[in-house]
Amino acid sequence: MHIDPRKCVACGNCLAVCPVSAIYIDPVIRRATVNLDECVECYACQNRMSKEDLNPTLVRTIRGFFKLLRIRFDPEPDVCPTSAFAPQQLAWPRSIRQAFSDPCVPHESTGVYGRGTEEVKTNDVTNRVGPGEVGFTVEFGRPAVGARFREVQAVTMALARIGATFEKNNPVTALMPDPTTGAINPEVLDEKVLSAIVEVKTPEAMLPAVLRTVEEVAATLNTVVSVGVAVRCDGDGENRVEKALAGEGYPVFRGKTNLGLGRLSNLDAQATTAGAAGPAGR
Amino acid sequence: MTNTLHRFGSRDSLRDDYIIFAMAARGINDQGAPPKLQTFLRLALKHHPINVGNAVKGGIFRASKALTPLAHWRRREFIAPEEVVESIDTCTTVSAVFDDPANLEAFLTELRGADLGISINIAALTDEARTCCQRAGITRHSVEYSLGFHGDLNRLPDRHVLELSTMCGHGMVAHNLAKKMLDWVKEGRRDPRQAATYLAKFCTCGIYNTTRAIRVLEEARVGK
Amino acid sequence: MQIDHGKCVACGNCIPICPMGAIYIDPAVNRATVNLDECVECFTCYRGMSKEYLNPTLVRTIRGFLKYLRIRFDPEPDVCPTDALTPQELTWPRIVRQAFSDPLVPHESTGIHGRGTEEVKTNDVTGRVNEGEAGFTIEFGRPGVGVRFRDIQKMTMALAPLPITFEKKNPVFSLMADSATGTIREDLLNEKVLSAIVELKTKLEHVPQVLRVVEEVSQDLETIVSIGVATRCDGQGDNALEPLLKREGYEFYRGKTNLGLGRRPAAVPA
Amino acid sequence: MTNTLHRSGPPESFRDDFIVFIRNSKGRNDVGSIPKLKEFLRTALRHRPVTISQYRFGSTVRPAEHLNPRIHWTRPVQDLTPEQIIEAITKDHTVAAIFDTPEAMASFLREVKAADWGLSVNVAGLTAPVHACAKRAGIVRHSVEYSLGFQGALDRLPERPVLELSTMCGHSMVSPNLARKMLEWVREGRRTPEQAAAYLGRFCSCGIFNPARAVRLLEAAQRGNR
Repeated sequence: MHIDPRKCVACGNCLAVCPVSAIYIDPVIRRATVNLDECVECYACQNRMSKEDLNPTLVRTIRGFFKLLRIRFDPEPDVCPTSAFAPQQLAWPRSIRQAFSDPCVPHESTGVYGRGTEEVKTNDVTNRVGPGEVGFTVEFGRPAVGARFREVQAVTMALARIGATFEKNNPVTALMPDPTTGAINPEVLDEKVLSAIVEVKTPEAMLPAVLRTVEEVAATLNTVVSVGVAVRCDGDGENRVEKALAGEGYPVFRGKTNLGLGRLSNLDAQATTAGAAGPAGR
Repeated sequence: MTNTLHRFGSRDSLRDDYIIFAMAARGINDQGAPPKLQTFLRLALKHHPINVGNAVKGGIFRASKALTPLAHWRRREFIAPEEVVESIDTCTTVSAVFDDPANLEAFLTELRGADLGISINIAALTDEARTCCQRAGITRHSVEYSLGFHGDLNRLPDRHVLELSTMCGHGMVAHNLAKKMLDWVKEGRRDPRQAATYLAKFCTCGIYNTTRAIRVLEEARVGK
Repeated sequence: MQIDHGKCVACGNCIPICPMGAIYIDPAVNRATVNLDECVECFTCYRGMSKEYLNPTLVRTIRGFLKYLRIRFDPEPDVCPTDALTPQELTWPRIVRQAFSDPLVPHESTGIHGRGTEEVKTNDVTGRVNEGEAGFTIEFGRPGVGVRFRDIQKMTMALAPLPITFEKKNPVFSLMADSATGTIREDLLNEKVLSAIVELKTKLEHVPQVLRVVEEVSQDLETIVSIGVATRCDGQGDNALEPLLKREGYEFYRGKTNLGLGRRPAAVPA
Repeated sequence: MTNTLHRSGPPESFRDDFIVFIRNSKGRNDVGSIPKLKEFLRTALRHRPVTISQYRFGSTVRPAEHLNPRIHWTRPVQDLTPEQIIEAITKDHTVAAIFDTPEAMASFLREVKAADWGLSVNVAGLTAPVHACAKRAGIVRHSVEYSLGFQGALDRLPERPVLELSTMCGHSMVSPNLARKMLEWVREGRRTPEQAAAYLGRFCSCGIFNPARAVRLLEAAQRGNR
């Protein structure tokens, strides 16, 4: 993201709005400035701030006069008074930042739509995670820290070494030239994104090994990792994994519950069966 | 008073933070200590400390009891270090903060020669402190290691805030104030030196390291 | 601490100053108000803020007029414009809050300023911790969280059965109902303080055991615990504690080094 | 898009936070799903949700492109009515309804079960009450994804109340800095908790920010009960 210095009046409203704190008032030019190395192109500033179209010179003059008197305008906190955001055309590999950071943009750069896949949210329809299996979503960079792909790669390579298989229909997997090694395309390793989700599926027996691997590598990273564990429930709505996790001391009180109300309904039965059998790793 | 023991930060973020302090032991060698403490500080002042302090009266950055409204436009940053030295009238703890190990080492060499006979401690990276001692011909006597924070850690703020607020180990520099100053620097409302000065005024012992604070504020300004 | 509502102009400067976050503008009266249950009587607001003595009515009128225009005065952040902070007379048990929170108030039991004893800072003179021994400082509440004695008691009761000795000249020790079981006086359990330090000494071989107990109990506390471990160095400045802590998996690189320059005067026997 | 999975807080802080969302599966049941999504939200409105939303569109609080300067004096706490959100649905993105009591959620789930849209319905929230409410509605849960919380460089995260507020947009569009600024503004009496929750909610592009929980957290943090 760029901020047009001819429009910016240095009100500072956008500073608090930036999830990764990449905007600051440059003391030399006295304008809000984006640290492009840290910016993840999430567009929270551009898309979510409300905008006025005031005259920049007028606003600067008033602000300057107020400053002499040690007073400030007390504005709405989510407003850019002069519509100063000027999104730049993003080229590869920087375009990957927006794909992984702006939830309003599909993953066109990787050919995959959505930030992750449908995970367990449509498990009742896709049967991606079946009985005796565990699906993991290992997420990097959230909440509001950001992650570089170099850090993601540290975990994916470790997971590949213990034999976990990456979900094929996932944007991070799409960045791996050879998913069996977990190595990520070297061109993007320094790119920083707000969030990247790695998805793997394993037999239930591998649950402790995967968790231990993620934890060990996470401890060496300069970002935050959050782990989600998904399982299929039995006919009574119970599952063994919950007790196993609680026994290991994990806080399993919150999560996402799929109620099992979905079913296949598309008329094209051919495409349906192909889709249901196709996904889900391994 | 482990107010210098637990400063938050990575090894790298503590590279310019050396607190040296002198104190006497109650009932053992505290009689006649105030002049020795004054000597300690006067010697320190020859080696460019960035702050000197008296644990009961404060450091060079202090609150004012009666401001005029003009202070909002023009503010005195700190008092003369000699005032801190003069204010020592009891057996207290006095300290000097250095941002450069070379200055500390030079001070140590002189301190060893002065032979004050009261306890001297350095709160800093332990290996750096040890190196400085060795170069000054001193064998360290005891060490206390900081093993960091445990417990309900999600009550702590983020790294930058903690680095600023824990520089007063007494907790007099509020997380909220540190965060406010981080925001003000980001917004260009104050420069890092002014912000560091406001923070230092709340440290009652005068052990606040403004050099490190300025560095943290500058790093945080651009979102590093 | 209390705020004089006759003087306060609700400028809000004291709000971020409070290390406990216990000051807020009460919307009902539009004045800064101290949540006394969370206030630890550290006096940071009273002592740390610079003061002006402006006329409250005048300031309120100006602020009200500016607010109507959506304008605010942009003040120095550490100033109370009307000297509205008013300490209250503290009685037992609340006075314990100040004793443990305000570094400029001496603990009657220690005689030195601050919150603990001299730890190893005068170890070269007192010989409190010897080679082969480890001195622990287990601190609660800092940075910027605070602790109630109820939580401290959980730790002291878990530590008491171990092969350790609590430091007797320590302020928390003086508040124990029974040092053999580690219980603390009943009337203090709900008092909140900025920081309290439990000090104990043990043999080096018991260090891992003590650390394990401290970590386990810490998991259940609603506060922060910081651990310091001290030992005496040998003639080369080396010590056996450092490799031991490394073996236990601790990452540490900062600490307090006593240079050994202190002496006992000849007149005082060792 | 695990944007509802990892909210931060101890169990009791989720007592008023249940996100019920419905979505299709590409190539399996997406044909003709848009009327079902609208029906889902209209049904939800009968059970007093805190708010309703569509992903990538937002909820009843939304940013505006061309404000009039008067807005600084006269900003509404709600920009759109729920019905306007439902009318605006033109794509088959996930839609959600947020409830602040298990009872409201349970009565809604009963209707969801009866409606039988054939799309996937998930609830993000405390797993035990969700399990119980589903049972009461005659639903056996199909799968669960558990949130195991955060690991790694945890010293980069803000303190609890800020994190509780900012993680209510799982996409991290609600900056911790903004959450903290709003906490300060509430404590300084510059804005009410309701106004502050609305500012924060405008940044959540999926509209799953729970304003009721936000108001409660802001009020609790206002007095220093951390």
